[in-house]
Amino acid sequence: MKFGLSEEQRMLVDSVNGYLQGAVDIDRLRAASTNRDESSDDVRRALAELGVFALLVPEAHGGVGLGSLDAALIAEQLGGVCAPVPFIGSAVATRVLASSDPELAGDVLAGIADGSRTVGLAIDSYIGGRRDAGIIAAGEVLSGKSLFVFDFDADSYLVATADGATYLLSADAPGVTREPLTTIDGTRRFGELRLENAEATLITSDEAALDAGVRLGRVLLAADALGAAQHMLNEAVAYAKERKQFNRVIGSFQAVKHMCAEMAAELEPCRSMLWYAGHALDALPQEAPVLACQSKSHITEVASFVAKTATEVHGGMGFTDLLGLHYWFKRIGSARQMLGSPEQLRDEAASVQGLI
Amino acid sequence: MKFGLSEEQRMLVDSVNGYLQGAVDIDRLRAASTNRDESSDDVRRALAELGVFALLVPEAHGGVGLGSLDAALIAEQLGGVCAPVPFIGSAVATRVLASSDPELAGDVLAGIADGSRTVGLAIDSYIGGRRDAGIIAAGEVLSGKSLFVFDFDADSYLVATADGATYLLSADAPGVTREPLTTIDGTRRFGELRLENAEATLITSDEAALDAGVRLGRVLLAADALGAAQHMLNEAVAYAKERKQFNRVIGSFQAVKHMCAEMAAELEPCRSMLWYAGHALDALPQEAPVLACQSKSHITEVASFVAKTATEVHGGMGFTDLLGLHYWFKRIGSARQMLGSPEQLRDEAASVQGLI
Amino acid sequence: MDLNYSPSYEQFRQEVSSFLKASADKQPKGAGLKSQALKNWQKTLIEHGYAARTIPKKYGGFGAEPDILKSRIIAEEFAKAQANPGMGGQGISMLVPTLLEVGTEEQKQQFIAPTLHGEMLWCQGYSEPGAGSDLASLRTSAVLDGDEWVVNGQKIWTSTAQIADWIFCLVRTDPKAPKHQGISFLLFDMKSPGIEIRPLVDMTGDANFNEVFFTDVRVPKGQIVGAPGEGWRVANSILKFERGSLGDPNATLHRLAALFDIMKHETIGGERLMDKAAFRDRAMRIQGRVMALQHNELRLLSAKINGDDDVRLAAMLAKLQGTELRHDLEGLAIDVLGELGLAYGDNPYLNGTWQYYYMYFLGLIIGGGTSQIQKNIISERALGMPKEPKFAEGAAT
Amino acid sequence: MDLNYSPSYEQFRQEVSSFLKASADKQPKGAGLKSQALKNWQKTLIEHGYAARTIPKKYGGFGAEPDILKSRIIAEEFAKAQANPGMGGQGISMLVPTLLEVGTEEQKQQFIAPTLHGEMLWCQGYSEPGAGSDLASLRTSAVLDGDEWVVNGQKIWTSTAQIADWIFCLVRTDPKAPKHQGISFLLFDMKSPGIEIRPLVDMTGDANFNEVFFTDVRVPKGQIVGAPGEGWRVANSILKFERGSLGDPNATLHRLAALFDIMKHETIGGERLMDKAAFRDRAMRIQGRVMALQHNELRLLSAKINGDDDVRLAAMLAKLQGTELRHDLEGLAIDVLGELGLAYGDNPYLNGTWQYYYMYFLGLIIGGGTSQIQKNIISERALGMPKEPKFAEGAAT
Repeated sequence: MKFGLSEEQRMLVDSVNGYLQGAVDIDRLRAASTNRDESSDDVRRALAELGVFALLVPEAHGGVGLGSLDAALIAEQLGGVCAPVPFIGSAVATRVLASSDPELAGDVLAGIADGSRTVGLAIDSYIGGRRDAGIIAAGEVLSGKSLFVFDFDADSYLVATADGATYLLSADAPGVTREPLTTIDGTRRFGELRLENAEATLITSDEAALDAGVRLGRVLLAADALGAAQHMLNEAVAYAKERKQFNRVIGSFQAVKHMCAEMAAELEPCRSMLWYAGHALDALPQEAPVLACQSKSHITEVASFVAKTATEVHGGMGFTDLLGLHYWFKRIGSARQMLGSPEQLRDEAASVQGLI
Repeated sequence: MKFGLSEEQRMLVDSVNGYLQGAVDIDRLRAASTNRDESSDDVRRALAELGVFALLVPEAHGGVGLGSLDAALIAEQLGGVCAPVPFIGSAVATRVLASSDPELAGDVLAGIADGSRTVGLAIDSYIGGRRDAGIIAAGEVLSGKSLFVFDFDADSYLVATADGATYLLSADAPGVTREPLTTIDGTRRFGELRLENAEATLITSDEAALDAGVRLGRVLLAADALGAAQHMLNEAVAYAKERKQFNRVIGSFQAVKHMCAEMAAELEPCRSMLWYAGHALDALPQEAPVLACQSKSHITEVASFVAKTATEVHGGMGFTDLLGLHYWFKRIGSARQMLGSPEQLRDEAASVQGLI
Repeated sequence: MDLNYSPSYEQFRQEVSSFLKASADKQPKGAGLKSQALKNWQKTLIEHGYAARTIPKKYGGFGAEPDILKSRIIAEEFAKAQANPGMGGQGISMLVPTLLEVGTEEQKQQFIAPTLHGEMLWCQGYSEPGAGSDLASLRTSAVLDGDEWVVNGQKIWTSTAQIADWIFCLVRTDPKAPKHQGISFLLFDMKSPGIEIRPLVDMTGDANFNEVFFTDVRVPKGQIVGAPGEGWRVANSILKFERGSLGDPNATLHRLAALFDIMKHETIGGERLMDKAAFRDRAMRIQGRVMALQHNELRLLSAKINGDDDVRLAAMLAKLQGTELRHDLEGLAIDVLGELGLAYGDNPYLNGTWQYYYMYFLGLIIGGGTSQIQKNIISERALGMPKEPKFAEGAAT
Repeated sequence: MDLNYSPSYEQFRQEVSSFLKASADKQPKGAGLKSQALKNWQKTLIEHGYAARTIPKKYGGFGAEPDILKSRIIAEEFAKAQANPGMGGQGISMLVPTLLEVGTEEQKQQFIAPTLHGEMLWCQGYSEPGAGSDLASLRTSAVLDGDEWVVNGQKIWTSTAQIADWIFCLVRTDPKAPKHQGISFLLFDMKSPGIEIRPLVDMTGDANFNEVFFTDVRVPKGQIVGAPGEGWRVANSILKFERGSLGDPNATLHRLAALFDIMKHETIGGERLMDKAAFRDRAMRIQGRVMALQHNELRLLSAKINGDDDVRLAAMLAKLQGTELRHDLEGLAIDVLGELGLAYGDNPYLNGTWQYYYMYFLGLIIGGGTSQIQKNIISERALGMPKEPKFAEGAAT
């Protein structure tokens, strides 16, 4: 019995983290956020070399065939530095594609694995189902509109209609219009997809395949938020040990100490929860649906609390752009809303447990 | 323009409070809670002499015809000492009776006013509508069961059926069986009423009359909880200034100071809210329904927070029976659930505003 | 209890309302603080007594007796008509009342009228990078050299520094005195040589504040309010004018209405957001808190008018509760909107004000006395709890 | 990640399960701590290694090597079968481990076996009315008089004092030493002359604790664990055994199931409580917190077995988070039940456990180190934040 990370998982985390800490700094976040054309292709390439994008892709398609927990550990590291690179969209697509016809999926999976392709997500039920949006399929021809599509700067999209049928759509297919959308979180790309009789490839009509992908996406967003929140907590503790007011470091004031203790006490169990959820996706099919909902809703709630509290510990400095703490604040804010806000997920958690 | 208490209201509060502080001590609460037959008739009589029960009764029926805010101020004082005397049930009955046929109501109102009669509440929609309870009326003959009827040690009951028709039932009418129910709050009386073809008097079939009574009951419960919470806060602050640990009074620790500051900052606006709600019941008919819901839900939520926090400030002493702080904790706990718990009231608040 | 205004006040309300209707075309819309249009409008407002109402005529005001209800009616009618309320800023809201209280006759003559009329825009130089919650530890120095103070140091959180004509500024004039006693309150021209202004971008992406650097800035000796070393007392006579407005429940009420509006009209999966009970419950919880603070505000107003109610605690909690509530309200709007709630900047779907104010009010929770400082104040001044004992320099570093 | 137990452990689980099935009739139900039936059962459990498992045979235990998984399997199977787990109490859970660590050979011989077999019941004498969070300021004194300590003072929060045979007790033996250094750890007979016990009724209405008064209680000199003045160190070697169990997430999980059960079966106005979205949302929120703590506990267990994970923080938070969560869970049950949730004592409608535990867990939030003390510990020991500087005697009174 062992509930924790393996030696290989620790090494994976260390290598990715070691690279990211050096490569993704505040200047990069500032550039990516203020100018959406600013590219972090160098980071993407380096991550590809570290095998990050190949992680989930089956070996038969050029990947390394690791599991959901491994991917979650990577997402946590990416969240920890607010890495402005697409990861979650392709990971979700990998999960859905891997269960479909290899003929259809092979090229895309190989491209994801070697880092040359990125897939964005346009899932009617979770992203883009608001307002007058919605995608209608006639055979393999798609029309309609999808809002707040994420990992938007992609070369193809996983498009799911309301009935759970899932298509792969090339970004440059005729009939596709793309409009970027500015959001609070400049380290992720969102946009609007307008389709007018655009040809796509049906990947699967099995809603269960899509659901498995969405579950993975939720756990990865939870991981991303956990990584970002842990960073904010670390920064708050470090700042409180340094900053002096009233002739004392502020970290010696009980109010500040307790704010930090509350953050730590809330956040640390989230780490175990994430491990369990990641493990459950692959090994505990009965528990996976509720864990995906609960881990994302609980961890993003805690992360939101940490985002606010860590900013407060920083005082006015937390509010400025000088330290850049707000990139993490906003990263947590977007993870919270994507693929279901906490209330929606709790409702779904009750539903998948048969409580309603 | 004046938003605050009048000189007369301050004097009323002072006289009632002056009496209660001397008359209702921990020993009385202990006695009333451990032995339900223990009577506080002396307190009731003294309060009657102070005009407390005559307050809301119209002058035509021997009362003084004051308003809802005046009654709320009294309820606040009663809550402040956890007075084990019935007040709210009769007040609600007064409000409902006063709008009905004087022939029917005159005797009861006069009895309430001089303190010789007490009316308990058995309202299907709010109290006692759980499980298999429910009262059915055939003409003026009632059958069925009502649970957690409050101000139970009464000589008559205001019984309302699910359709809002309201009856006055004598406690000793044939067909009435009464069974006291133990609850967490020994300073109030609850019980089960079982009716088998018991004759009662129809007071009104107008649901609006009942609603006005329920609104008053809610505001009075909010006042009761506010008084109890203010007492707990005062006790916590006093204890924190006295109790020493680590060579300091605990009230000099920032954590304790902030707990007290948070209680005070939450509770003080509740006082204004109560005043406004009390005023609205009589003067602002458009706003009264939402204010009754919101004041009770908000004030009892804040009071619950104060109940927990003030107990924590007292440390182990707060948990024992030695100081008796728990009587206030439990008083707040019962006010919270009566005539609609916070969630139910918020739902109703949305409904009466036409939001759903 | 009497929530009605007497007939004479209702009459006054009519006058204000008529004035606003009649002058609707003359009001500048979105004009800069330095525009002639705004100055003209301000002049009109002062002439009618709708701005600088209680400032004596000899200093350029309207010269009316203080009347809190009339002031409130003016504010209410301007808000209702969405009318331009005239010149604002820290010069009018903070410096003018201070000069009236502790300035010399000469200073009143020199500064108040041009400030009221928008000829002289002010910024405030209080906070420093090392002096935030602990404002009294400020280090910007002013040394007397002949007839001039020579100022060196740095200020932060200075709003409108780029366009301000003058600054009112706390400086340390006696480094040897106990820290609250060595501070003085100087006024000086922002065009003085040696001043550098750097915009301070904040988490909203805007530069709502600046850093201001002073290098050998020379200030005539007489441009000091109060005596040397009295700056702390002078500044505190100002602070009481500042904090009340942070987290104003009436503004919050408008935002609550906007939130309800969204919840009634936006849908998800065809269902109105208001029909989702978990969202509705949160919205009603927020409404309860808004109401309580609104009633608390009414009580404060009444106490000002009638002077018969002890509202020390009620006044002290307004900033703490009001800013936290507003932050929570904006956060709820984001939650109910889901991905749509992420919109910001030029996003066509929503104008992003929810995210903006969600952050801006976090800034206000921190600024103007953090929530931690507010709780210290409430526990010590309203509840009479002991101060934390002082520590020797470097006791916990 | 491997949440499965290896075949040899599954085999062990089988053995425990079979034993429990076979002995179902022999288990005492609700027997008092002093009953012969419980003593007999305890003896059987020790013989099978299901109690006192790792205590050496020479001290009356089973003498097995420590194996955390086997211990957990035993606990799980006993819980599943709702079997009587044998003797408990502070003697077995706290004193025995302490004696094993720091007792003399003679003390081990004298006390451990009778304690394990229920011949010697213990209570704990730590807290005093003036020494709660600040335990080290305790004042109960012990003065050496010839070959005996003479004990005077008062203890509080002493559970099972009425039935205990012996007490392990912290006393001050050197009033001049710094406060942590003048304390000693004594063992003595509760039948000694000069001991008075008063039950301490708490907010639940039960007397879960007692006050114990000592007047010239004479204790043989040798009944001290560790040297005089080492009592604080000895006590702290015990405290680490105590706190882990407060707010156990597995017990909370059972309560959550009971809450769900109520919400699925109780109705209001004909609608199931679970179908009320605002209640359901709160229930799901609680479930998320329960899960996170349950997984945290799994991580702690794994770290004990595998020793490859830094779980200091994860261990420190368990009491703080676990007790707050349980209090909140019980409070939610009361809310969903409405008036029915007020039931207590002999009320026929519900057995009142929700109200009971709502209060009892508030007691646990306070007891065993208040939440404020827990947060101090987490911030200082896990996050490395500075301690509050010490104050001189009487600095803030």
